[in-house]
Amino acid sequence: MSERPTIVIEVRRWHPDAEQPPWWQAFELPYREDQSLLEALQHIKDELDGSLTFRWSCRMAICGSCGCMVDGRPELSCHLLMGDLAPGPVRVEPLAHFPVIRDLVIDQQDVLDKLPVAGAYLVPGDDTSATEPSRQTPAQVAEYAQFAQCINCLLCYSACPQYGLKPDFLGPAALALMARHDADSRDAGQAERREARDATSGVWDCTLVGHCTEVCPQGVDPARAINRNKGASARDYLLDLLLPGRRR
Amino acid sequence: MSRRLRRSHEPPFWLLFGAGGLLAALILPAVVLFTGLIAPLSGRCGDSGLLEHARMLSLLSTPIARLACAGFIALLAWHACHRIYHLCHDLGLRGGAGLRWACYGTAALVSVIGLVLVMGLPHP
Amino acid sequence: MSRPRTWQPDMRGWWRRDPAYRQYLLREATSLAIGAYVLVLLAGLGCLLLGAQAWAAWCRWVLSPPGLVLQAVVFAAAVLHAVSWFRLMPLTLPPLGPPGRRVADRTLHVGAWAASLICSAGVLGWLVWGA
Amino acid sequence: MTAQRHPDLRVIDCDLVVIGGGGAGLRAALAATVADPSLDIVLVSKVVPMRSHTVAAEGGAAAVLREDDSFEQHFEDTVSGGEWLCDQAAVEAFVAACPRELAQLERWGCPWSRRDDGRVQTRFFGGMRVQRTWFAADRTGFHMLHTLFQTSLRYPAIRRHDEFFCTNLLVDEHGLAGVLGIDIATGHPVLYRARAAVLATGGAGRVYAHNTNAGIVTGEGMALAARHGVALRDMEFVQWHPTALPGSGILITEGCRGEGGVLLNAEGRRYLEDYGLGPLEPWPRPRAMELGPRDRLSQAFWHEDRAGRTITTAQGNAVLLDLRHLGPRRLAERLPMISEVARRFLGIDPVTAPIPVRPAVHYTMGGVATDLDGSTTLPGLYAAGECASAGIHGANRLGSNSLAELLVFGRAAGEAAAVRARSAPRPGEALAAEARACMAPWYAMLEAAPAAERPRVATLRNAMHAAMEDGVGIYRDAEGMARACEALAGLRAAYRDGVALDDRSLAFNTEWLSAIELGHSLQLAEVMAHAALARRESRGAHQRLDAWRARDDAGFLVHSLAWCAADGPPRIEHAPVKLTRSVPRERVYGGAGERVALD
Ligand SMILES: Cc1cc2nc3c(=O)[nH]c(=O)nc-3n(C[C@H](O)[C@H](O)[C@H](O)COP(=O)(O)OP(=O)(O)OC[C@H]3O[C@@H](n4cnc5c(N)ncnc54)[C@H](O)[C@@H]3O)c2cc1C
Ligand code: SF4
Ligand code: F3S
Ligand code: FES
Repeated sequence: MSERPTIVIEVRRWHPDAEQPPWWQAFELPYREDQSLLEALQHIKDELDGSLTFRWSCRMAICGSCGCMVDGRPELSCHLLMGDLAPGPVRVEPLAHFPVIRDLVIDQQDVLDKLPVAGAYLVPGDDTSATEPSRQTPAQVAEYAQFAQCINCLLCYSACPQYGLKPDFLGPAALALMARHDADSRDAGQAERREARDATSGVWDCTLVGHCTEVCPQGVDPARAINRNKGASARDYLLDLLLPGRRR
Repeated sequence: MSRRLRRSHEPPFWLLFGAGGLLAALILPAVVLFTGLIAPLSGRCGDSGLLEHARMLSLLSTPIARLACAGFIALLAWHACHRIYHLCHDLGLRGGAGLRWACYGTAALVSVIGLVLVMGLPHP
Repeated sequence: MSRPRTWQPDMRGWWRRDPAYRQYLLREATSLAIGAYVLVLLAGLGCLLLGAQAWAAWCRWVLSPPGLVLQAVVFAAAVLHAVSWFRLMPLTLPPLGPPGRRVADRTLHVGAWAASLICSAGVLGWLVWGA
Repeated sequence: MTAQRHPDLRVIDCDLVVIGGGGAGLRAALAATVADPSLDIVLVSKVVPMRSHTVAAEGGAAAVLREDDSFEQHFEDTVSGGEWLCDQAAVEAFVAACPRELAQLERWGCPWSRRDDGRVQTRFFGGMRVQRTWFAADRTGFHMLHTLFQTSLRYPAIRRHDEFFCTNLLVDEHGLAGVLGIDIATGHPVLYRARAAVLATGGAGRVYAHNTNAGIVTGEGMALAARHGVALRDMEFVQWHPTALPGSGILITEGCRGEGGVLLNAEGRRYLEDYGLGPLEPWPRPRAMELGPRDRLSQAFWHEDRAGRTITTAQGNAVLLDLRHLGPRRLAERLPMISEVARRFLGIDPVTAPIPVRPAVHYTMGGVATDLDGSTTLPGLYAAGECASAGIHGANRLGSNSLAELLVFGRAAGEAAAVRARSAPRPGEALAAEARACMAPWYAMLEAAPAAERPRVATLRNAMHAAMEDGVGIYRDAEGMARACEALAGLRAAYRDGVALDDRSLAFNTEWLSAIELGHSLQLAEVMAHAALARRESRGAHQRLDAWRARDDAGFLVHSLAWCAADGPPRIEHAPVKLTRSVPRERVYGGAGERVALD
């Protein structure tokens, strides 16, 4: 046990009962190369300080719970290996741009509320009472498959300065899910999603910073999803202008 | 959860920005290369070589060339002003509607002036 | 549910957080140089209209050290702009080609640079041999 | 930081509470609101729904689809896979409902993998004789859960309370009357008064050290029901998945073997041949070799390990899962996540090297005993999903039957609960007082003075893990199980004396919540150990090494039922299994299995 090398992890902490701004706390602990950062945080909680608070669940990069800023970059803590972070020190903070509930736990309600606004669901088109699956070719699946991999981990929201500057912005993941459903051959909800797409807080708050796509652990490419939709939104804007009465 | 969704009026500006950006990416380096390097090497200070007054006027003698020149200037202006507007926002400058008018007003002004100037050019 | 008490982050100095942000701001800042160059061109047009003397004055300024420095900056900005513009362009286009055989980003990229080369050559040709 | 005075109870009235936002809970809520749009439904979950454990399921969901398949065959595979401990009427209803449910999910947007002509693609799974498993690459659970979650956004009648930790069920003379718990963000108590509740809280795999389960799979839902005299059924049957990563326990899906992956021991031999699953050829062949059922494969590993034919890794012994012959294209198309997991967590590229794997606890076959409509013996309480025992898995669940079960029984429970929620009388005012009393012990945990000699949560949890791994493992004997029972009784006593908490504040106190979880987990672990000790035979996932190595249909073709006491050990009884058309016979796989099937 004691033979293992140690590393310092600095965590930014905050508690609503403490009448003070966030503070840093350093923990020194033994680690293994193939241990994830999440496991190191669990070690701190189990052995050193039970009050350290963070979310986690699947520990395999699929549930999207464990996002935090690691050395200034949004990451899934279960997806980083200590071997890659050594020799440290590692700085861990709550995801940027979100209100902090406590320590590494952020308030994600805003994004959850935005999902229905962005129409992040399929609107079944034809006969909904059918008991047979409809058909969709692999090529049709490929049209939206990339955008459908979003685990709602919110890393992209922490990467997007426009979300930080303009909290109304629907944001990368919600808009990627909008594009995911628009591109699904089974969907009939494009018209419903137009209002959100065309809004200022829809695609137009994005200035193509592109960092969302860089940090996404699932390769979703929200920057593409959003900016593709700008063209469509602009087209509809002009058509509405030229053909009054086309809309509403 | 009450979320106001206001329709954005950015599309026309974004289209102009995009057109200007594309134009700039395609030919701006070449144009700067001309005014800043090729022309100076071609002769002395404007009274001879590629930048001769009469030559310039003859280059811009056809309506197409004039329109292209005015369009180039206008689109670049829209491109630049749109970005500058957003840059101000990004840097935390809260100009509100005033900033918007200043930025896009400048672009419009530059476009109009450019157009008036090329149209007024004398024929060689 | 009642919302918990939270600590609100702020955005002061956000660009310090990541090199990617500084690259983004640099890309956006190319517009300042492009804007300045637009003004230079506009002034040139005006001088051209005013006559040979005014035009000569404009030419002198363009070829003076400050004029050349400015154009060097504009050239660098224009190249940076072109690089970032073409890199991001595929993200802004609707999917091209039939489903299942979409045009790859690489193809678009190469195509854009080829177009840029052809257009640049055309413009330069016109400027040099056009009259 | 110490707790403020006892925060005030918030009381909220609604018609139906669904506890759990995993596949089963979401499906139940959707079914209830579709059946009766006027119902006020509250969906509570200790994590945001898409963080639920269903998200981690990889391989797929079973339903008859192909022409060469039939309900009869799905039924047969399931019943023999569960070694005849399945309730056959439940299995019949289940297999008949699966295709409709998976098709419904398709209509809601689930991106199933497709054949070139646009029809849904299926793959082989262990113990299934035809390609019956629908899949969405190797992220089936993820896509199913997100489809259900996104669909739920279309129904505003489903009010969500995410990050609500349920601590108690409240009961009055009519039956279930309320769901009580903690709003995690603030630490404040909340009571939902309702006439019906659907329990969909998932399994209990985290009572073991080495498991494939997410951190939230601590099983308290089952314990909550058990406290009100609802029986827990067949809890001794715990499934070990044969292919998990050593150390972390991260799952390498059975879909790998469904696609043609093979298992090799340290000598490079496909050792399953030596365990009645051969012969090797032809390959791949359903219900044989690597496509045998999970219990058999995990047991084979145990023997290989005993015989020293496993390889040693830093994290324990392992065998090798070889996917190299599938080639890079098929791996990228069918098993992308697994390839990424192997690269990320092991630094191994499955295209060029085999993956070391070993068994880990994966699934809780037992659970709250329910009827076909999810109803339990407590009026108003329904259960579905992994926390329930509807009777379809018997002594060993077949891979891909669980995801289908979430939908089939989640829906049934939701519909039945909707009827009850409309018809039953409203709970009375007295409930709030009872709720306050029920909350008191939880808040007392925060107030208790710190005592140096008290154990930490992690210490007790580790001790529980050790007891279960040691005494109630893949193979069991009376001595080991008795040892586990005793150890667990001791741990429960220590827990009652109090655990040491560093954190005594209210806001998002996860240490406190894991202490509450631990109390429930300990109780479930004890139930598993006692139920195992009481089953004096070997069947499916319950294999003994002592005098009861054989299956005993005369004595033990019975369900075990555990009744929990607040403090002491559970009372174990046995009740008959409902057979309809399949007569118990020898359970054989591989070549021998095919001969039997032909008869
Ligand atoms: C790695 C892995 C892969 C798998 N792959 C497959 C597969 O390919 N095919 C297959 O058929 N099956 C598979 N399974 C099994 C299957 O995924 C699970 O059985 C199933 O997802 C369980 O779903 P559930 O809805 O019952 O519970 P879960 O998805 O676990 O959800 C439980 C819900 O209950 C909530 N909850 C729990 N306790 C409380 C509480 N106290 N208060 C409030 N809320 C609470 C949780 O927040 C959560 O929302 C797999 C399992 C694992 C571990
Ligand atoms: S788009 Fe990517 S980064 Fe953003 S929430 Fe989805 S998975 Fe996470
Ligand atoms: S980072 Fe933000 S600005 Fe747009 S491209 Fe991504 S959403
Ligand atoms: S714990 Fe689930 S994504 Fe990290």
